[in-house]
Amino acid sequence: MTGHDVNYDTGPDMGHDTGHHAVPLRINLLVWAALMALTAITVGVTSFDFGFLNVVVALTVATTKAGLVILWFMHLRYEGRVIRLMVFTAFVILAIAIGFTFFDVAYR
Amino acid sequence: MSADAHDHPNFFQPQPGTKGGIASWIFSTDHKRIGMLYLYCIVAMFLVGLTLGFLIRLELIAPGRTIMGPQTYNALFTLHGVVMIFLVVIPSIPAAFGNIFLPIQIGAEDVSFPRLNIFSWWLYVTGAVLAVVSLVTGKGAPDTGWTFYVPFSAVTTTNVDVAVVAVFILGFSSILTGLNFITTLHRLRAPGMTWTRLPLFCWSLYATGWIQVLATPVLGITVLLIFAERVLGVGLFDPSRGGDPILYQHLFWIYSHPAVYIMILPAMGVISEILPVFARKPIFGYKMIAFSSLAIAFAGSLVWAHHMFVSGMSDTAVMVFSFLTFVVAIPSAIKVFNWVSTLYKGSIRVEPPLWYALAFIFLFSIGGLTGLVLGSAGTDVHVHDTYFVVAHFHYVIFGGLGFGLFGAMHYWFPKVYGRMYDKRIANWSCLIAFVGFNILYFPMFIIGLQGMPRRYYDYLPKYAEGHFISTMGSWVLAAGLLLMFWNLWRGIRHGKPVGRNPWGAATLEWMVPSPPPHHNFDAEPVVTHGPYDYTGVKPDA
Amino acid sequence: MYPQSLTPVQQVDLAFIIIFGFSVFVLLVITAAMLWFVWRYHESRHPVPAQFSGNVPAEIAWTVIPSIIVMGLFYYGWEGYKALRTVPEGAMEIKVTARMWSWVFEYPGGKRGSVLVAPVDTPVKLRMTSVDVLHSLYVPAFRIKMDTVPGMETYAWFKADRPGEYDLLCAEYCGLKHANMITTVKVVDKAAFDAWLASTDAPGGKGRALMDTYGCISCHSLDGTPGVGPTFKDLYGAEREVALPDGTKRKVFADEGYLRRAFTDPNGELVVGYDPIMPSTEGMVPNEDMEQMLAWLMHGNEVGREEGRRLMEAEGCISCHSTDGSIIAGPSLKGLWNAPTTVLRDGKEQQVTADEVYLRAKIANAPSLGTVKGYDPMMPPYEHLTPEQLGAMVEYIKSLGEHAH
Amino acid sequence: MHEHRDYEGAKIGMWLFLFTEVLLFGGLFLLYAVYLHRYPAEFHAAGKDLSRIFGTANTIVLITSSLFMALAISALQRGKVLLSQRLVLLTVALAGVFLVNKFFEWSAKISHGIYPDSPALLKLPPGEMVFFNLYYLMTGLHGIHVIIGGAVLLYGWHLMRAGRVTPEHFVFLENGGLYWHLVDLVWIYLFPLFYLVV
Ligand code: HEA
Ligand code: HEA
Ligand code: HEC
Ligand code: CUA
Ligand SMILES: [Cu+2]
Repeated sequence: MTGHDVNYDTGPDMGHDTGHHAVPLRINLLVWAALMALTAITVGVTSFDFGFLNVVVALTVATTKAGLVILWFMHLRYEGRVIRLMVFTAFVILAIAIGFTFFDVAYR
Repeated sequence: MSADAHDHPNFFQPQPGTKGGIASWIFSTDHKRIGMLYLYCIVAMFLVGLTLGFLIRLELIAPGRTIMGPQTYNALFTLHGVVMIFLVVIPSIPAAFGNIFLPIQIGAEDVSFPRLNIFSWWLYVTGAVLAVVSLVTGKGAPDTGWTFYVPFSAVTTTNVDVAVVAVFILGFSSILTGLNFITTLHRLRAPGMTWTRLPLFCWSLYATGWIQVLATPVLGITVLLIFAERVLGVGLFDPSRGGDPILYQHLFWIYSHPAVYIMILPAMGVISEILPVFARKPIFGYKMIAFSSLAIAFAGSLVWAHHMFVSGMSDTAVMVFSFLTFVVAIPSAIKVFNWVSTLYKGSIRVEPPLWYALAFIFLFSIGGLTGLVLGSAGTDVHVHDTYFVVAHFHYVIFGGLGFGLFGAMHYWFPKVYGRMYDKRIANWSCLIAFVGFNILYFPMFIIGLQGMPRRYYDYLPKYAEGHFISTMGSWVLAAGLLLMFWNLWRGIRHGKPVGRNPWGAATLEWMVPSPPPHHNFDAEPVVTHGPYDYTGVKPDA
Repeated sequence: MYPQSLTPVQQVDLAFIIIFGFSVFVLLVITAAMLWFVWRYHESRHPVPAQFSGNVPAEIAWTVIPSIIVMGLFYYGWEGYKALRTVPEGAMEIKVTARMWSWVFEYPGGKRGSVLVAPVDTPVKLRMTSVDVLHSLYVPAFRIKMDTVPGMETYAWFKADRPGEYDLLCAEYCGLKHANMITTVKVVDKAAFDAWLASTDAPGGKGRALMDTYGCISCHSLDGTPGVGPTFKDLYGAEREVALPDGTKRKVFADEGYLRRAFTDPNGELVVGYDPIMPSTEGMVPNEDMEQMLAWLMHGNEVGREEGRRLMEAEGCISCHSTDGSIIAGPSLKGLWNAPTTVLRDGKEQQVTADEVYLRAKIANAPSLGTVKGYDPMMPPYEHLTPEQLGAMVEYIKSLGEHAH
Repeated sequence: MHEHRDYEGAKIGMWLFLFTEVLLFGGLFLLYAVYLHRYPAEFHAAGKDLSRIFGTANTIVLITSSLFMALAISALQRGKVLLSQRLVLLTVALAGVFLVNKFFEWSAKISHGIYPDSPALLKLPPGEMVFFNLYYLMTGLHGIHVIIGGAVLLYGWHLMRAGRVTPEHFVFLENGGLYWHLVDLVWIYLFPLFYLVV
């Protein structure tokens, strides 16, 4: 981001909420079905004991679900570069905050 | 008032067809009025904070008890820290000058969310009032230091609950300002105002905005946790309940280290505006300065644990965070070098804002370079929590942000008021304050190296000399600052009227009348050149 | 670079010198350049500004060169830190407990004190913790500083290279008397240290210590509990039934003569109910030691009082409780004895009297008794104190005067 | 002063605000991560005490409410205002179901004497104490967000009825929806972390 007209892809659109095309019903329902299926998987899988892997599996499933919600329900898939970059930055910072704390707690 | 100010009512006057009065200010959604509200509140809180600092110095003039007991002293430095950090320096330049000038500098009519803007001022006032309430209610003024470290803050019976709620609200206010600026800079730049034509002040506010948005919530949850710890008995930091007090420090500094860049970046932006104007020459390395603001903002979020080298955290963490701390120093170094080079082969006109800018560079360099001593693990062990740290942060905050703020006041004064202060007195007050500042804080480095811990109301006799000199310095500094504030005050009432562009600057705010009219521009401006292109620009007064 | 040949102090000082050297140099260059430019390119001397807006090689240079330099600075700082954290093999270990607002040092063998005594030229490892809030142990002379964290053990180490006294300060803000949480590191030569460590100045001063040394305590309790032999508690002047060697029984008072005879000819008058197993002190205990022990048995209370005072200073009671009626953090000890006291416990007020039982319980575990009305619940428990030590403290409190009704 | 509507700007502002929410919860997730690392066995044991039925039910409720929200916006964009209004009401109703569920779950725990600072809690091993304290804090903070989200959507519904949110100007509803999805997002993590990490 050294500064070249980063937001030009959004264009000036004052006056109307000329967003993007409405997400088709089919896609919304598909996403919902996938979320339900993932919920079923993550609940079902707890009856097996993989030790620490359980946490990994649970978080992977959760992150997949989160991805679905962000990309489709929250329309991030349809947003311009600026917003996508911003979302990315925010999650990077969160990851740094949690990750770097482990330089301490994991080595204490 | 200047000649062309008569065409429009300026923003001090009531809008045509409306009544004036106090309500037209405190419910205004005009960014300039909101900025002025912030400016006056911040200056008032600054005076309060300074007075508290002054009292701290009086107590420390000699060992033993001089003018107050330990409990009062502990409350005093806590309050001094809280007022200065949360009520003065964090809002200071962005909320005051950023609000007034960011929209004009990009050719916009206002910020993106004017109502959120006034709401954030109201939050600020609420926070300030609560902070004052915490002093006089409950079982005494908070005595934890501005860092609110647990377990002490969880067990002390002083009025910490109210104080942390105040901090939470102030944090919210700061978030709204940052959010507003980021959106404004993305959406409301005038035609032709590309990112590479953005004044560096705006760039620094953009970087600051990101820190405000991404770091402040962590402070929010941290103080909420203190509140939960005290009120609900949730023992998340209480070792007897399985908690870990060191985690509090992580959370606190995850915000508060980036916060020091919330403080300094806008001041750096001001310096980047002032220097080219008075050197009559484009700023040296525009892109590097803009980029280094973003780099500081990002890298600043990687180093928080350098405040915790002796907290009991792991040695691995000490190594990583010490290393990264040194990395963060690089973008600051780049800025300093670029500023100095901006003066090279200029045609320098020496005016009060330039003096403040030069003082800034000198004092900030001292503060920053001593930051290296603190960032280096082995040496920090010795000087951590001593007056060396106190000296470091007064040099960067007061020498940096403070002098940057004074620079901004002197630079934009004629724009805001349409008048000019007495420049000779301004120069003298800068000099006196500068000298006093160094007498006040330099001895602190020395007693810090000798082992004088901070937050001590009483000290061993061997540190007496340093403390005494330091207290003397605070008097000189006080004289300088009182002179400065008096001079500005007098300038507002009786200063000589000036035109649009007394310094001959090239950014957009100097194209509009002084003081600016309500809607800033008659017609949306079209930008055709960079912010530091002085060809053909002449000072008009 | 020279990890083995430098002490941590030298290593840290080296880092200081290097960083300061660099800083002063950079600062001078920047300041000089700035002032020179302002003078040289003042509009009166240089009316037409040059119009360049950057110089890529220069900018790369002042990005890359400082980056390399700061890596060097990091390296020296880190070496210094490593030296501070690497404890040599076989270091002597001293346990440190920090509490508002005093330090307790516990040496190998269990001796405790509020001043840190250390042998010269010997690596000493401090194993530290805190019982209440954060504190930080700071000895500027040794360049060491480490927080003490409740519920966690931290460490620091040092090796003093010459005898002397050094300041030891609390560097982490810990409330009201943070500024007074200062004590001394006494560095003495090795022989003196060993002698000091061996000398038991257990409660009661010399006489009491001798009781330990000669093993009396293994049979006689001090607090009234029965043992192999009768307890020493309240012995002086008590009435005794004794059996003489011929089998006749007699009542005697434990006066000085009786006690002397009990030392030298223990089985001459045998306290009824006990076996004749106590060895005579004749030939085993030098005369002056016996006098000391006698004195302690007879005037133990006064000795205990002195001991109580010493202990209360060492344990830090005096940093919260005054002995002159003034109020610091807790109630003054003056006139406390037998005073009626209002205690808030589980939200209810209770009236108690500051008698022996209350005081002992209060000192050993203050929170369990609720808090005295008008004060904060900040007094830490002192569960490590022995009954004798508690007794000595109570004696001292008694000596500060009874509550005036 | 003409009223300027900047659709894109409003959305950027909303996303920025969502980031602050993410980082607010982020602080608690940080604590959770560290304590899970420190007390895996205790978290395992304590997690068993939470009702997986309640948790799963609430997950389904929230995910479905998110679907309704997404449908509501699509409907509005297509001009079906009435349908959109109904979908929003459905979303709010599910928020209510979630809260009722949560209420029963909490009261069950509280009636067992497990709540912050309770005598029963203080008898548990330290790791379990931490688990339950985090449980109350995180689900509590999330619950507050559910309430706020529900209120915002209800207001959005009101604006639609009043004709101030229309198929042309729907950014308020869209932003309210974004907020609601965030509430869902947080729960998507809370659910496995508290109910399934066993
Ligand atoms: C405006 C606020 C501000 C700023 C900008 C900084 C900037 C820096 N700070 Fe400071 N700091 C504080 C405010 C600030 N700090 C406060 C308030 C505290 C105390 C908090 C408390 O405990 O109460 C503190 C404490 C503090 C500590 C913890 C000390 C301790 O408690 O033990 C450390 C440790 O690393 C540190 C380091 C640094 C560094 C490396 C920088 C760097 O960013 C500095 C970079 C600048 C330069 C390096 C100078 C300019 C460059 C040159 C002149 C060129 C040459 C230089 C090179 C080639 C490197 N600071
Ligand atoms: C912007 C930030 C800022 C500023 C400007 C200052 C300004 C001053 N500070 Fe600072 N200080 C902090 C931020 C700041 N401070 C912080 C964050 C801490 C840490 C707190 C903590 O440990 O928690 C601290 C701690 C701190 C300490 C350490 C206390 C301790 O550890 O025990 C000391 C000691 O000397 C001190 C002194 C001063 C002095 C003398 C001034 C001087 O600049 C003041 C000079 C005085 C004047 C210029 C007065 C002029 C005016 C009047 C005399 C009256 C006029 C009044 C009216 C008209 C209403 N401060
Ligand atoms: C951190 C401060 C602190 C320290 C150290 C401390 N005390 Fe206290 N003490 C208090 C406070 C505060 C109270 C009153 C509140 C309470 O009852 O807990 C108190 C109460 C007492 C009382 C009861 C007084 C009364 O009025 O009933 C006695 C006796 C006492 N302390 C003795 C001691 C002794 C002996 C020591 C050292 C071994 C000691 N204290 C160490 C703070 C302290
Ligand atoms: Cu103990 Cu400060
Ligand atoms: Cu920092």
